[in-house]
Amino acid sequence: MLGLSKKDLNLLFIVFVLTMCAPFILNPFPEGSAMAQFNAGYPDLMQRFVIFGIFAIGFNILFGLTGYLSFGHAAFLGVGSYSAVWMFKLLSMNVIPAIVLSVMVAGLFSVLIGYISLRRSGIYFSILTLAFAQMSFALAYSVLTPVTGGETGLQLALNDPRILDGAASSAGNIPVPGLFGLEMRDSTFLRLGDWVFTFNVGYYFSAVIMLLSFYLAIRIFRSPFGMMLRAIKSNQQRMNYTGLNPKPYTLAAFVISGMYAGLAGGLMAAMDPLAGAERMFWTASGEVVLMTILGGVGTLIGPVLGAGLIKYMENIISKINSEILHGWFAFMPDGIEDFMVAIVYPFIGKGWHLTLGIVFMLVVIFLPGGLVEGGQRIARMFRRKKTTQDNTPGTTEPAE
Amino acid sequence: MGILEVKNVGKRFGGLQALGDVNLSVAENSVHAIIGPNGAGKSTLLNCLVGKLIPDTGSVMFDGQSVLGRLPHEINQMGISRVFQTPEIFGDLTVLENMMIPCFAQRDGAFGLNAIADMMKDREIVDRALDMLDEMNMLDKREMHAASLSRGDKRRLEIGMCLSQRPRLLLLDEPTAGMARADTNNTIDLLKQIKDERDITIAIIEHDMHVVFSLAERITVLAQGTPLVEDTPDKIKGHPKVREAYLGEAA
Amino acid sequence: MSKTTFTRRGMLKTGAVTGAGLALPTYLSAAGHEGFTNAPTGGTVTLGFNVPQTGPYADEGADELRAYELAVEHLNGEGDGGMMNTFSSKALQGNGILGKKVEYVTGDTQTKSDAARASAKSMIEKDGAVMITGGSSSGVAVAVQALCQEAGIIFMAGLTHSNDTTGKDKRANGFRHFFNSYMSGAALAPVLANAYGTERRAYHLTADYNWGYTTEEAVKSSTEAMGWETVAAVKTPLTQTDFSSYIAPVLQSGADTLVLNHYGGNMVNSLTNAVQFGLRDKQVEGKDFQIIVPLYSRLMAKGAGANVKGIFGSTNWHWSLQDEGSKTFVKSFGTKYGFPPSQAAHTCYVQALLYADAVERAGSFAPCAVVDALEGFEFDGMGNGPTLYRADDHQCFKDVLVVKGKENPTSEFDLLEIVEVTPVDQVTYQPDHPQFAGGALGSCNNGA
Amino acid sequence: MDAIILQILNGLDKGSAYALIALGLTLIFGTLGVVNFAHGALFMIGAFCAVTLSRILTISHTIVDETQKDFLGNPLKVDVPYVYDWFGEATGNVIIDWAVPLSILFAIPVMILIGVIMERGLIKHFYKRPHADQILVTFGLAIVLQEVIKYFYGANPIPTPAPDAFRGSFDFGLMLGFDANQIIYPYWRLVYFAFAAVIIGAVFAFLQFTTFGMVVRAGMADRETVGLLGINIDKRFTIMFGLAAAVAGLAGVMYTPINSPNYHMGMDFLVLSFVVVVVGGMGSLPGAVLAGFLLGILESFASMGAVIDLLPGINQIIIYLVAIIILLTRPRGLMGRKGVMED
Repeated sequence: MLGLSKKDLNLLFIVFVLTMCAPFILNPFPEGSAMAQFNAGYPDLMQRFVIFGIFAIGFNILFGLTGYLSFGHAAFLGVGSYSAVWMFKLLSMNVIPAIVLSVMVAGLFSVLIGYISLRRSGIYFSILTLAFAQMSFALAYSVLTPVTGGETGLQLALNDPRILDGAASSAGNIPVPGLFGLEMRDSTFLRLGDWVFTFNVGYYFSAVIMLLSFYLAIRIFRSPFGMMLRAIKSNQQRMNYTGLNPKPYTLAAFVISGMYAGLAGGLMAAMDPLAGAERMFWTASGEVVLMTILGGVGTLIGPVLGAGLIKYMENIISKINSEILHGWFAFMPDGIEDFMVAIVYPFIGKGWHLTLGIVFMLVVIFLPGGLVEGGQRIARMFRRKKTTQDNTPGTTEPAE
Repeated sequence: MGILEVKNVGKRFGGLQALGDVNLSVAENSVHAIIGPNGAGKSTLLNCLVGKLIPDTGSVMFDGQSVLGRLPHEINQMGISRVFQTPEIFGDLTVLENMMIPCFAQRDGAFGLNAIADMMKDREIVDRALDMLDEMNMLDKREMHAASLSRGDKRRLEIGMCLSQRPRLLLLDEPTAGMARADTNNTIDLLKQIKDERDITIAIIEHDMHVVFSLAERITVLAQGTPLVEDTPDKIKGHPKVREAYLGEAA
Repeated sequence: MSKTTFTRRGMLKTGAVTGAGLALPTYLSAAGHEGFTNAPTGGTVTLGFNVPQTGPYADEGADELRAYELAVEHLNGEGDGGMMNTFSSKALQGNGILGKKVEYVTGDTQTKSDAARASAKSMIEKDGAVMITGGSSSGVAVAVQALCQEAGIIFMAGLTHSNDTTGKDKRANGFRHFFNSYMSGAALAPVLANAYGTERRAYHLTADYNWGYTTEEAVKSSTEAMGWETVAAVKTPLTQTDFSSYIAPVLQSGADTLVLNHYGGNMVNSLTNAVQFGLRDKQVEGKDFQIIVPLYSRLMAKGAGANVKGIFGSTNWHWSLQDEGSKTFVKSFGTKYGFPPSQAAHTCYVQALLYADAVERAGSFAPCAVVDALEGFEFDGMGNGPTLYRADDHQCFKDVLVVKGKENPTSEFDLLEIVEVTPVDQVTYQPDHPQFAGGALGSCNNGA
Repeated sequence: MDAIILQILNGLDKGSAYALIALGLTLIFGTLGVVNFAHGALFMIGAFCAVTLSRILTISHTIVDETQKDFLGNPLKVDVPYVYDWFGEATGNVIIDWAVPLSILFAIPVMILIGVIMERGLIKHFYKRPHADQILVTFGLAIVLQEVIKYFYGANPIPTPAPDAFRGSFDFGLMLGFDANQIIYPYWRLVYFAFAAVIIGAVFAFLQFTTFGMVVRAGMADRETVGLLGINIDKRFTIMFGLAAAVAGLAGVMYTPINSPNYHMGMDFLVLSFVVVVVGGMGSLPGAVLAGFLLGILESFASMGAVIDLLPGINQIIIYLVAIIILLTRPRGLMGRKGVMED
C-alpha cells in the first residue's frame, strides 16, 4: 500500500497513530496532580514537536544519507519563517500561500548556498554553511531590520495591507492565521474524569504535513536517489568511477532538506505569526544536529524522536522551579528534602542546559546510533530472552 | 587502430618527470598488460586515462574520442571502468545495492532525480544486479554489508560492479595486490572467464608476473616514465632489455 | 519548606466533572462562560513569570524572579506586605487577588523572542496563566506582548527600554512600567549640559539592533538640542565582545565625549575597553574626555567593576532612594534575600502589584476590565513618585533617575549614586512624538 | 594614515587572541586528529582560573564597623582579606592587584591537569571514531563545562582588572611624529600581544628544537609511521593535550582584564576560532597563527566608521565573508595540507 514495503508501512502507521493520538499520549497525568508538570499535551509544544520533527527529518536527508554535516541549516528555517510572515502581511492570513512561499524561498536560498558550499566537503563544507548562516543571522538582526524586524522579530501589524483579507479582523485586532476560515489556534477539549485533552487545529494541520513529509522521506530513503545519496556517503571515489556525478545528487539533497527546513519555518510562522532572527543563529543549527544525533542519524524515525526529546526538555524541564521541587520531595523529612532539592536543582529549571549537555554526551559516547539504537538494543535483549537461539548473523537491514 | 590510443603523453610533478613520452595502443578485445618496476609511472598513466590526472602533453583517445579534460564520471560513461588496487566499494551498503548502483548508472546516466520510486521494485535493475551477483557466485551474500566481505569477495564484487556497467574497456590496477595465492588464482580464473565470455578489452597494471603471463596477450614494459618495449608475453620473457630493467632483479 | 504548587487549569475547578464531553471550540483553556482566556474559577489564580533563566541575562532574570516571589508573598498576605503599605491605592487586602490565592509558574525566555513566546504560550496553554510578566530585553517584551494580545492575556512588561515597546509595537493588552530611551535622553541631557557644558562633540557607539537605534536617536536628539554636536555614530554587532577596534578611532575623530548605547554584556565590555584605552584620562582641546552610558543597571555596573566610577547614566529606580515606598521595598527584599534589589526587580515587583490592584479595582480578571482599570491610573508610593499609566500608549510616566558611578563604593551593591531625580514633566512627550510614531494599540482582547 | 596604523595595531592585538586559541586547536587536531569543540570552554576555564585566584586572594573574615550602616540600616559588615592580616594592607593590596599575572602560575598546573583528565577520560576513546562524533561529544562537553561554571559563578560578567601599573595607554603617535592622542594603545593589550608572541614562539621552539617536538611534528605529518616506530604515542598525545589546554587557558587568563569573563565567552570564541583554523588550513600551525592575525586585522578594518558607511553591515559579516572567499579560492585554507578532513 502507498508504494511502501510492509515494514515501512508499519513504521508509517505507528507514526500516524502516535501523532494523531498525541493529545492523549502526551497528557498521561490528570490535571492538578503533581505529575501534571510533565504533561506535554498542550498545543504549542505539540506543534513544536511535529514542526521540529519536519526540520530534523529534512536535515537527516542531507546529513544522514550523504554525510554532509551542514552547520547552517537554521538559516533556511529562518528564511521560511520570514517569507511566511511577509505573506501574512501582504496577501492573506491563509496559511497555504504562506507555506508554499516559504518552501519556495527556502528552496531558492538553498540552491544558492548549496551550490557554493558543496564545492567543498568535510569540515570545509560545514564551515561554509556555518558562515552563510551566521551572515544571514547577523544581517537579519541588524542592517536588514526593515525586512526582518531585527531584534524584535518580524510581526504582523494592524496597518498591513493584506490584500485579500483586509488589515484588521472585525473586532479591530490583527487577524490570526487560518485555513479557509479554520483558525490555527482553535482548540477543542475533551474531558475524561480528571483528564483534559486538547485538540488543536494548528497541531493537526502540522501533524498532517509532518506525516506527508515523513512519507516522502520514506520514499526518498527507498528510492534509487536515496541509495545514491548513501553511496556518496560511503564512497565518493567509487561513485565517480561508476559514471555517477555526485555533485547534482548532493545539491539535490541539500535543496530538498533546505525545503523541508523552509516548510518547518513556514509552519512555525503559521502557528505563531512572528519570525525572530535568533532562529538563524548557529546554535539553532546546532540544535537540529543534536536532534538528529540524539534520535539516530540516517534512521527514519530517529530525528523525530530526537526533536521531541529536546523540545520536551526545553519546554518542560526548564519550567520546573525550586518550589515545585520542594513540592515533590515534601513527603520527606525536612533535612532530606532540602538535600534532595539541592541535588536535583542544578539539573532542572535554569539548569536544563546542563542536563541536555550530559544526556547528549552520554548518547554520543554509549549510543552512537542514538535513541533508535537504544531501542534496538532493548528489543534485541528481549528477543534474545524469548528465542534461545537467533542465528541470523550479519543480516543488516537498510536504515529505517 | 586500437580502442585506446595514448600518444606522446607526458606528466610532470614539480621536478619529477613521472611520464616522459608514452605511446600506447590497446587493441580491441585484447588483454594488454602494463608492467614496470616501482615508480615507473604505471599508476600515473592509469590516472591520466580515467580523468583523475590531466597530462601536461599528448593525447588520450578512446574509441576515436579524446578523454582529456573530461571528469572521471564522464569518462566512465564513455565505457571505461576501473578496478582499484584496494577494492573501492560502497562499504555501508548491501552487496545487492552495490551491484544495483552501476546498473542504474549504466541505464539512467550520470544523474537521475528518481526520488519517489521504490528501487527494489525496479525489476529490470534488480534482475540485472542479481544476475551479475550470480555470475560472481555471490548471490547468497546479497544482503550482507559490503564492508564485511572478505578481501577476495570485495574484489569480485568490484569487478562485478564494473562489468555490470557493460564497459568496453576494463582497467585493472594491480587487482591481486595483497592477496593470498588462492585468492589470486581465483581472480585470474575470473578474469580469464570474463575475457572468454565477453566482448571486452582489458588493460591491466600488474606487479605479479604470474598474473601477467597467465592473462596478457600483449605487454608494455614501462621504466622511468617511458615505454621500454611492447610485445607478446613470450617475446617479453626473453627480451634482454626487460631482463635488465625489470625481470633481472626479480630473478 | 513544604509548600506545594500545582499548576492546573482553572476550568477543572468548576467541580467534579464526570463523564466525557466535548467542549465547544475555544481558544486555549478558557472557560467559555466567563468570556475571557484562562478565567480563574477555583480558589487560586495563576500568574506567569517569564524571565531569562539561561543566557547572558540570567542573573538579571534571577533577580526578577526573586521580586515576583516576594510580590506573591505580599499579595497572599505573607511577609511584611512591602510596598502594599505605601501604595496609594488601598484596594489590595493581602488575601490574594479578588480573594483568590496567587500561585505562579515560571518560564525561561533565554532572551530570545522565539523561546520567550514558547514559554509564554506554555504558561498560557498548559498552566492557565491569566497574566504574563517579566523579561529583560525589548525584543522579548515586544514579542511576548504581541502574543498576549492575540491570546487575550494581560502582559506586564519587565525590563524593556526601547521606545518601540510602547511606540510602534504597542498593544492594548500590554503595559510598561519601566522608562524608555526617550526618557533617558530627556533626563540625561540637562544634567550633562550642567556637568560638561553645552559645547561637546559626542561620538556614539550603538548596538546594531532596535533598542540601540531608539536609544541613539533619543540621546542624540536631546543632546543636540542643548548644543552638542554628534561627530559620528558607529553601529557595533550584537555578538561583538572586543570593542577595541571601535574605541580606538574615537580620539582621532576629535570627539570629547563617548556615548555607549549598549546594554548588558555589550555595555560591560565596551565600557571596560574604553576605560582601558585611558580615554577618561585624556583631554581634548582643554576638556576632560567623558563617557556616558544612557541605560545603567546595577548588575552591569557590577560586571564593569571600577570602570563605572564617575560615569553618568540613567536608571529607572535605585535602592538608595529615600522615599517611603523604596525604603519599604528594599527592607523587605533585603531581609528576605540579604542584598538590595536591582531596578529590574523593582519594576517587576511593581508591575505585579499594579496588576493585582487593577484586578481588585476592576473586580474582574477579564483583560478588558484590567485594561480599563490601568489606563489613566494615577498612583504613588511605589518608589518613583506620582506616576501615571497613560491611556494612549500604556506607558508609565514618572520621575527618572540620573545616576553616576560611585567613586568610593562601600559594598558590591553600592556602585551608583543618584545625581538627580528628573521630574516627570521633563520626560513627558506627546503620544504622537516622532520617536514613537507608527503602530496602534488596537483594542483590548479578552480572548476566548 | 594614523587611522590605518591604529587598526593594524588593533588587528594584531585581536589577532593574537585568535591565534592563541587557534594554535591550541591546531595542536590538538594536528597531533591527535581530534576536532575539539570544547576548546573554547578551555579558554573560558582559563579565564575563570584568574577569577578564582583573585577570589582566593580576597578570602576574608568579616568585621562589623559600627560607624557605617548598610542598606538596611544595620551596622556595616566589612570584609577584610586575610592577606591584609598577613602582609599588611599595602602589600596585601599589591598582591590582590597582581592577581591576574599571578594566575598564570596558578593556571598552568590547573589547565594541564584538566587537559590530561579530558584526554584520558574522554577524548582518548574517540580517536577512532568519526570526526562528526568527536565534534559532537566535545560540543556536549563544552555545554556541560560552561553550565558548571555558570552554576558556580553566575551569568554576570566578573570584573578582573589588570594591575594598576598597566592601566592607561601608550601613545605611539608621539613616537611616530603624529599629534598626541592620535595613536594610543592600552598597555595591557600590548602586554597581551607580547605574551601571545612569547607563547607562540615557545610552542614553535618546543616543537622545533626538542626531541619530543620532533616526534610530535613527525606524528603530525604521518601518524601511522610514528606509531609503527614503536614510540609511545599515547603518552605524548596526553602531554600534547595538556599543553594545548594550557595554551588555551593562558590565553584566557591574560584576556580577563580586556573583557570581564563570563560563562559563555568560550562559545563566543568557538565559532570564530574554528573559522580561523579552517582559514589557516586544518592542521597547519603557522597557518593558524597567520589566519588569526589576518582575520584580526581585517575585522579591525571593517569596523572603521568610513568602511561601515560605505558597506553597511560589513563589520557583522567580514570574518565569514573572508572565510568563504578563502575556502573557495584555496580549497585547503591558506596553508593546509592535502587530504586533511576532507571526508
